[in-house]
Amino acid sequence: MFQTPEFQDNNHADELPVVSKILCAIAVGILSLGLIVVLMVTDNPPSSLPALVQGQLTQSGVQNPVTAVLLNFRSYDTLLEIAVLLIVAVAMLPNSQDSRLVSVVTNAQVNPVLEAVLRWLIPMIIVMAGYLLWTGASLPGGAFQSGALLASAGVLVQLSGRLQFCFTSTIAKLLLTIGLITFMIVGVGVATTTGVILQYPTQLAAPLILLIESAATLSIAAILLLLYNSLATQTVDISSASAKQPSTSNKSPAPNETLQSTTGEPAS
Amino acid sequence: MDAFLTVDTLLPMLVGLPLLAAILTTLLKSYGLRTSISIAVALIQLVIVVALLSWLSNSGPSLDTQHQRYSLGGWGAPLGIDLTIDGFSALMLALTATLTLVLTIYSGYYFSEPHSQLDKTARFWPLWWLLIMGINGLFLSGDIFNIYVTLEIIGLAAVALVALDGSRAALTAALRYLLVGLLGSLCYLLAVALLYRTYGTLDLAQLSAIAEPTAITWAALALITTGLLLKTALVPLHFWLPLAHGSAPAPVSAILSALVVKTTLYLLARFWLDALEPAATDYGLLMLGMLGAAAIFWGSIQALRAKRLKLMVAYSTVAQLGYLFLLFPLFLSTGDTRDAGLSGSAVSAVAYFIVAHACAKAAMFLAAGNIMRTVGHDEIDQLPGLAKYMPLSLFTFAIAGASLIGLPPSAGFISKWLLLNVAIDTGQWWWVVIILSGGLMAAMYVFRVLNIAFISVDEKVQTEPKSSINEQLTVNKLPTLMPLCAFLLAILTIILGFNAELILDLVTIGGDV
Amino acid sequence: MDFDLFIDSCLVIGILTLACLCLATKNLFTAIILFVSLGLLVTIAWVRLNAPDLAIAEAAIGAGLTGALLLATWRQLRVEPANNDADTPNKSGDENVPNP
Amino acid sequence: MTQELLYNIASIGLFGIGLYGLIVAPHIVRKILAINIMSMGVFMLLVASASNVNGTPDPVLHAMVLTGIVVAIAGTAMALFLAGKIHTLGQASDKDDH
Repeated sequence: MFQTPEFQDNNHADELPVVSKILCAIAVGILSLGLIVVLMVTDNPPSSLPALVQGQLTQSGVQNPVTAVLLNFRSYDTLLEIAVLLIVAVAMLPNSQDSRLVSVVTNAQVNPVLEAVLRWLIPMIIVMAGYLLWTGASLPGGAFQSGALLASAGVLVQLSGRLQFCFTSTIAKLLLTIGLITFMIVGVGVATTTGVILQYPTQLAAPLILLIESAATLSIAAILLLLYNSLATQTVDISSASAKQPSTSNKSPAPNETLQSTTGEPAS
Repeated sequence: MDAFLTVDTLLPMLVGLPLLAAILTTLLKSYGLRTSISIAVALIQLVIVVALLSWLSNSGPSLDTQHQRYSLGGWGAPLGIDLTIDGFSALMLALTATLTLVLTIYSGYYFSEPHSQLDKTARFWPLWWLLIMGINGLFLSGDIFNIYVTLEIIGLAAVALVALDGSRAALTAALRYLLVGLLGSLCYLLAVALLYRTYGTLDLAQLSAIAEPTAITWAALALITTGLLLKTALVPLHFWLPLAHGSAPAPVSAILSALVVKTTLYLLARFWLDALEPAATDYGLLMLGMLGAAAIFWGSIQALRAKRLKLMVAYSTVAQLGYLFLLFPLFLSTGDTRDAGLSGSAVSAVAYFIVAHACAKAAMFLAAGNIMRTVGHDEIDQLPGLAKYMPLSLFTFAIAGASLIGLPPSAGFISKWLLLNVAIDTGQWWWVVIILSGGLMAAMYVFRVLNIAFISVDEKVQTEPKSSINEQLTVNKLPTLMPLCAFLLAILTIILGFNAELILDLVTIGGDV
Repeated sequence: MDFDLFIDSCLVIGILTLACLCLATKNLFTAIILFVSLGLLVTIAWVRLNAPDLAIAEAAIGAGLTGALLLATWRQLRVEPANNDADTPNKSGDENVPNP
Repeated sequence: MTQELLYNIASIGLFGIGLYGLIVAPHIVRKILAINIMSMGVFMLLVASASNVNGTPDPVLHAMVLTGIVVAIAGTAMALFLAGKIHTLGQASDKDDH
């Protein structure tokens, strides 16, 4: 089921035999049918939580109930969720030592039409992202949507080939973690007045939530852009490295492999 | 400030502190600074946990529910998220803090070697602390959706740590681990959806109060079990574990085997024996026990056949996980605690087993890592006479092995003794047979390694006076603290063997509320 | 059968069909394009289900960025591993990978 | 036949299709697509349950799905990254691992 990852699309050798496919389909079908039947026979009693959220909405500092849940009632979940993004960002951080966040590619071959379109599109997306962030308090929108929009603007810029992003500088790392840093500082800071971590004072809730959201937007946008960046530039990375060295395995040697090559085979 | 600095505040600190360490180690560029911050944070974490434990044991079993909870944001259970603690989770937190400290010190040396790339350490420390944060968060969480998020944190951080090695084998193992982990969490999330749809709450305690044995609870429990069994790697869903644990860096293998697989086991126990207990049928409990028995045999056989040392230790984890699943059928017949949360003789025995196995297995993986670091490989057949050159690491391996087998006076002996007691008390003699034969098989695979490393030294040295191991040892001398860290964990299994009451008393706290 | 339910049924049938097609097509590129379209249909489903917050998020993250990530990977998988002697671009060679 | 039931069936359908694809499809990117389809199914169940409440939908469920979407893209990115890395390492390092 989860054997060696396969990269060939039309390789029939590694496909499951038809019999197992049919068996698998039957098993999955029975499972799904069972779940559907269970869902059909049990009714969906209205939960008391939505009413509770509505009741406390005035205390939360925002009018959009989803934002209230995300950044006030269940803000701990959101904090951990940004940490999930940070994990992937750290795992995919490129190896390069480039100290600049944005560098201009001078000899880029940019399609003039594309560039003209982007010149209009990018500012619009950025304004749109700011709007989503601002209205997230009362209308649909918020940090995640806004961050994703900003990231897609970054992806477009990168696609045009004029600018390159690199996330290894200290400034970039600050950008990746600013959401978590702000969240933590606010979360612990409010505890000095209210006594409970992450409990905002009611009068200050609105500006504090906006502060956290703005920082989170920056982090989310940076991390999502980093994810795209790492995936898109991986090929260039490896192929330029292997141009110098014929064996790619030397590029990132495990300690044991290096040892083996320097000290030779042990007693056999 | 008085209201701020209560004992309850220690609970969110256990999540916040590792997160702080993760942020700092991401931002800082200096290797030394990252390591010293990590060791400092690990120390503080241990102090916090000790403070928590002393508070819990002073309060005694009569601790009321209010004091075991911390409402983040001050909203309280159904609307907000609560952190909760009871004896079992406190024990798990203490185990996490102890292992974190030892493994952090070990990692400081493990990654400081000149041939390990600098960028690897830049990734290791943030990922390490995010993983610890996830583990602490999971043990503290009292909210089923929050548990999903912590599961994802643990899963993704563990995958990233396995992939750290960068070799194709490690990346392949990591990818498979990731796919399995994502499938497992999706099953869990589907169950959360079903439960919330029916009961309208996400809080574990409220759920356990209102859960009924209906079809939807059954379906949810089945989905949770499938998802978490995938992540716990119980036979027959263990296929991803040996390679993932076997190709990770040594401290990562240690924490994966010692703690990460236990987190999902802890959740299974929470759901089966506590939150969704009405839906847990005797038949289901028995089936989990039988899968556990199968795991003991299959894991041991594979460990016997393994060619690489780390792979052998990883298969031994598969086998030892089997013992933990004996909790379920044994709990079934103790009967006395069916509605008292996670406590009772079977739970105590299994909690003690988790601690004993975690220490022994971490010690074993560290010893194997030392051997691999020094000799350059870990093919078991090519380690003859190694004991002469790495006595401390082999001694560590032997003590940890003795604990896995269950020889007195190790913690492994006490844990098996406790399990046997429960099995005999409840009249389930067939589990006795399985526990004893599992110990026998563990003896076989542990002695196979020791035999090669210790006994055959004379013959080999006589025929080949110039041992190549000797040459390598002069090239790759280990920092003294690395084998010492492993040894410390092995000694811990013996110390725990003499102080079993400490742990057993702890588990009973807060169980019956 | 009222009009709302009719629209929902069409949407659901479309979503399920796209999901099947996405996993059944021979060509990987087509599969990715189908997946992005599936994301857009699901966005419409969120609107139908009164979840505008999710619709925005799904359009931006689920369909948009995931699509970009998938396409970036697809482009990369078409490039040969640096030292592969196979000359056909589609044979990215996994023949002698040991099955663990 | 209500709207909720319709979307419930669709969500379980998506989950099943994804699960089948995950098990059967050989190509790694297809497995990743299949996992994403499964998660879409789970999200749809959550949103469908949310819409049942007359008047305003349940914001807690919407927040959960939003969290889920972000976690899903994190997992997807990680899987694609690992797959790409394995691919680029290519056959060269096959000899090294046992």
